Amino acid sequence: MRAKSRWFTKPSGRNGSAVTNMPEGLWVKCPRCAEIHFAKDIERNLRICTKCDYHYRLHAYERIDLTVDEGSFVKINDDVMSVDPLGFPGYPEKLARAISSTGLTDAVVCGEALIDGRRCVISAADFDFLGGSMGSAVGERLVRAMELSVELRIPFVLFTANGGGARMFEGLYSLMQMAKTSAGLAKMERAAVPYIVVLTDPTMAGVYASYASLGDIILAEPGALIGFAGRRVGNQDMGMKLPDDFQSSEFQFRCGMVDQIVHRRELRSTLATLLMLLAEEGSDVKTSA
Amino acid sequence: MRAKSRWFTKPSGRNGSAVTNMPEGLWVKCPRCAEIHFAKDIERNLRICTKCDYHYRLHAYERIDLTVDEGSFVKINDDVMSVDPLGFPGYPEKLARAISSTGLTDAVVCGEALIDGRRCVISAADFDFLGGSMGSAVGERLVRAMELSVELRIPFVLFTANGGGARMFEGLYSLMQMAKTSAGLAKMERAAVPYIVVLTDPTMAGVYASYASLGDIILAEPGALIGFAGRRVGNQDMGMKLPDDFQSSEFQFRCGMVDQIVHRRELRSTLATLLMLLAEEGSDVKTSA
Amino acid sequence: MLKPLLDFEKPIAELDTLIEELKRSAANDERRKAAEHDNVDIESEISRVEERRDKVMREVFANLTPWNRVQMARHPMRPYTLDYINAICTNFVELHGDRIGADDPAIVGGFCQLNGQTIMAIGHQKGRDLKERQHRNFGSARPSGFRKALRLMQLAARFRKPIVTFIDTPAAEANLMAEEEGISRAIAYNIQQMFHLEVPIVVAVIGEGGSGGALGIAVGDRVIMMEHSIYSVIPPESCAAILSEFGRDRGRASDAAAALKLTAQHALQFHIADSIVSEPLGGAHRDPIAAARVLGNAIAAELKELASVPTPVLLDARYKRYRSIGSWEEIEREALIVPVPADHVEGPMP
Amino acid sequence: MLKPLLDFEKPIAELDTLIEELKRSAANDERRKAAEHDNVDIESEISRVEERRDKVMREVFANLTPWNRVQMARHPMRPYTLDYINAICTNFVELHGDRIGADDPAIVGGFCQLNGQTIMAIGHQKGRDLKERQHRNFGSARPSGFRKALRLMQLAARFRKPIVTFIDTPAAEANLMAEEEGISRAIAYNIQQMFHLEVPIVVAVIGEGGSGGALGIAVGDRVIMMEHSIYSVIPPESCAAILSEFGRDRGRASDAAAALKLTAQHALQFHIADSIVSEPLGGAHRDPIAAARVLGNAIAAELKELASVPTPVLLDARYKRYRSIGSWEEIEREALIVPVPADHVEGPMP
Ligand SMILES: [Zn+2]
Ligand SMILES: [Zn+2]
Repeated sequence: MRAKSRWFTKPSGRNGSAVTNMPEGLWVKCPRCAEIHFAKDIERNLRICTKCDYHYRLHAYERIDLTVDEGSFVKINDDVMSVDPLGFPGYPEKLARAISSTGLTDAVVCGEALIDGRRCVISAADFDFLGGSMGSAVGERLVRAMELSVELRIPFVLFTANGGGARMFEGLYSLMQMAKTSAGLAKMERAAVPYIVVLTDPTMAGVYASYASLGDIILAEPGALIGFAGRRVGNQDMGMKLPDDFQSSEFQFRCGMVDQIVHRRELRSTLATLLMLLAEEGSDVKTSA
Repeated sequence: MRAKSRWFTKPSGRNGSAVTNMPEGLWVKCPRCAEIHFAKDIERNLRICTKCDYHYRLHAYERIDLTVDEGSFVKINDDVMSVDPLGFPGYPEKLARAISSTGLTDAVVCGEALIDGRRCVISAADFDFLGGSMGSAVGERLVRAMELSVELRIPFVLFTANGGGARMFEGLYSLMQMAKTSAGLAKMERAAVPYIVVLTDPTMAGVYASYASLGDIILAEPGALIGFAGRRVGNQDMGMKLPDDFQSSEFQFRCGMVDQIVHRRELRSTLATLLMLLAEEGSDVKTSA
Repeated sequence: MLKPLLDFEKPIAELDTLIEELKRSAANDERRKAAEHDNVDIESEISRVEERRDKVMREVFANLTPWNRVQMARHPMRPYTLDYINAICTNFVELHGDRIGADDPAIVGGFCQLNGQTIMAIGHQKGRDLKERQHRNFGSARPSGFRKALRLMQLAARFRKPIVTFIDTPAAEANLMAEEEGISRAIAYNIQQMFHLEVPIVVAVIGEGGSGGALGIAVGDRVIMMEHSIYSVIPPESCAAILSEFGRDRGRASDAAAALKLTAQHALQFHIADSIVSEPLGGAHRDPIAAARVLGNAIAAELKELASVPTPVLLDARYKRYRSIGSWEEIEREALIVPVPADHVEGPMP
Repeated sequence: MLKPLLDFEKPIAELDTLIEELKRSAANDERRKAAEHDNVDIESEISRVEERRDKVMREVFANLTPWNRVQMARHPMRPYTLDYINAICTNFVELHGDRIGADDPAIVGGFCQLNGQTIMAIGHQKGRDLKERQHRNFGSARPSGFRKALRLMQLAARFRKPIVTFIDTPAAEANLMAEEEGISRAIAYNIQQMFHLEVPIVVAVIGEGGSGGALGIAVGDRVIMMEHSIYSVIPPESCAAILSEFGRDRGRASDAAAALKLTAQHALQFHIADSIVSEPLGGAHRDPIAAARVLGNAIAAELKELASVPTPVLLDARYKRYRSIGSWEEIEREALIVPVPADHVEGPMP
């Protein structure tokens, strides 16, 4: 098999995104409350169920569009591409499929942008790209983003949605991305440049056990799945009843791992306030968008 | 009332201590197992019950005698004396009584000494002096000891037995000794001079919530009472069953607050090993006693 | 709903009620006309009663006992940490969690702005109604509360934002779980680590400064106390219950309160507090907005002064400040006599 | 008691048994005489069988599959962390507790001496018998274990003592309590903070390097792997159970083990391990003392080399070491084609 398709589609979103995640068809059934809605209504409501407040997953570019000032996003690190270092059965095919179906070059999109006039480095993961899993390319992209944050002394805002954790097709290389990204964050910590994480559905395993847990400030969208090991693993090993909200944002908040659960509607303004509050003395000048 | 007595008795112990805590009479009844022993047998056994291993409380100088190389102890800070800053009812009388009954000038004794040939600053509290409680004089003595440790770059070894916590007769002054001693330990931390705590029976309240909890290494004698609030307070507030070993050394060990529970017989050699291990590179030369 | 009142507030409250009635009359056309008919001038009657009320208030508050101060510090209508933060600060973003296993509602904290400058505000939080009081554990922090506070303080220090803490707690939590999770260590570690924080710290005691539970977030470069706040090594009730001097009787808490010298005025005298913030006549709860304004200005003034201090000087001064607290004397061996203060000496001096 | 054996060890064990019997005969006068009578030379017979045994052993161990390596790494007779510490080090003083609420027996640590130099030794600890295995939670650390490890590492760094960690865990604990106490955060925070430790860190993978549970104490300046140790992002059983490529069948763990390239030899090839320590023929458990001696020398040699590196250089090198790990390529926009490696391309290249 040799993929012939080019995997970048024509930009159509505000910030050059490909709109891909709109539920197909006129109707959409809420996965939580089972209500049937007009797809357009959900779309207009920031992809939140108008009945039960369920937050649909967003694609990386949708996330960026919702967050940054219009036209301010400048993509970086997008040419860092995954390879198949282990010759892992099926990985090249999976990679090719993910690239052509999502229009992305890997599971995270990084860039520079303004949020309410304040500069930041931003990154968003896309669950549809191999579960948002972290391979070598993701690690390299994120560390470059961190290094840019340090160089420019502007905060790094990161949206997770890396349900897949470490990308096992890259074996030990993918495990080591936990150390690699954490190294980048140690550098940010020493440089005292803020790192804000927004945990979104789903964030698990090697990603949650590395950069997703290391935010100076950690926000979470309501009802997101966030945890270490898959629910089944937990159940199996414990032989005990799990709380209903096990591994949800609310569970993690209760356990002291999350600063605030923020409704999607408030997310942009909360981030803007935090960027304002964390601005360095004397540098708190808004850039006009 | 005006006390006329001088409160220092003629030194008689190895390091100039007054032997005061030997149970009166020929026989002694173990407070834990109720066994009747020859007082001499208990004395010979480092004040440990020969039947149930109960560790009797030691006076400050007994503790020092058991710990340091013979003749190596040089007392410091002994002239720092408590006053009655608040005019607290009964305090001057209590102080006078403590001084004359213990032969000590306040609840902690500090000095420089050798343990197995290695220099250290050492301090031991005496429960019989107002419950070993921490007033301004205790705070001042301890901070001077810490500052000496930093100046000489030699470890500070501290034995607690401050059951009384902060000395309430000195009001806010005594509370602030928690901050004062912790300030001294912050200085030691920055200077990277080791601070070894040995928790002995009893160690409670304001003492446990300040310098007693801040050891780089924390040892405890078996079966000591160690905790924050008095057992009655705990019971009252909770209306729940307390574990049998609540606020014991073993309880605190289980809760991760203690590095090792060390039998009195092993204490000196454990401290010697730790001083050897923690010696600074190039300075690990034993001083002959 | 009736507002909770202290005994010595009752005469004041009665006059308050009368004033309110008069004002209602003044606003009611019919009654107003009836009064005019009777040649009664409601406006001057109001002024007269208000003057009397203020006179009574001045008298009552000029003669508060230490125990009354304790009652004031614990007043159920007294403004709490979040009341002050909301009144003084803007853009407060509360941050939660100790990153270890819990979020303790008895301590709150977050970034916000004071006079346009970002600060980290942290404080004990009591609850107003029964439900919130239980939720906040009556302002008694658990180990996780102290750990959250330290996390936030270290975060602030890294980003070079000054820290303001609000002190208002009866004591730290002391139950089995608190002991298991190391309440003593949590407090001790906070106190120690606060000496390393490379930003100015201003401590405002707004209500109860309850022993170690207070001190766990109260090491600062400046300590401000509200006029009717207290700071004590032990609750007076417990002190009275322990000591034979007070008959081991909790009921004699007022005697213990006097002996403990726990008022803001004493703390100032002991050089443990740097300044006292005057409260509106009758206490902060009679005019929370005014109280907050004065406190806010006091904090801002201290922060402004501290901002220009170089970090090593700041940390050195913080060390020296606490290192020097205490009252003791150094006595030559030869002069060793029991140090009994003059007013406790019986009989003539030699 | 029969020692536990892997399948491929059985032919070796049979010969071992034969050798032992022969040796017993040699030591038994009667049997010895009987053998002499039959013109059998027991000594040469022993040598002959030993040679055969060693030949079989060499053959078996020259042909270990990746799955066999996994089995070796998990071998129930394999030396564990405390076995190595006791064999390599002197004056070990174990230190306990996370100062937060627990002491996790699945991670051990303490100061000790290696070649007369004080080090901080830390490692996962499995249990030998059923009771100890449960006590040690099979070497699966809880959050408190990672927090204890970090406390000890920071203590060592303050006193400028180098750190040696021993890696041997199937994975971190993943049950409800671990999740409640923030297992993810504990691992992540350890990894991040290890980049700040201003002393040399040598990591020795002695058995199972099980994903995040291993990495939580495995950021180092040098990574040494024992010959039969493994290091993997996921247990091969779980990998097989998840992927359709392996029929979602845990039974095909050996295929997954091969695909994951999890052996020490692969880690060396990927530049994730720096060196491999040879084990005695047949594995470390056949001669634990010899295995420990070689490992101890390897660690000491690395420590000696690192001792002369100035701290900023050390930390910078540590950063660069991990920052550079990964296999990816940077592609010009124009050249964007799916990066399929040569051996997966079907049909002729264009
Ligand atoms: Zn819904
Ligand atoms: Zn006994």
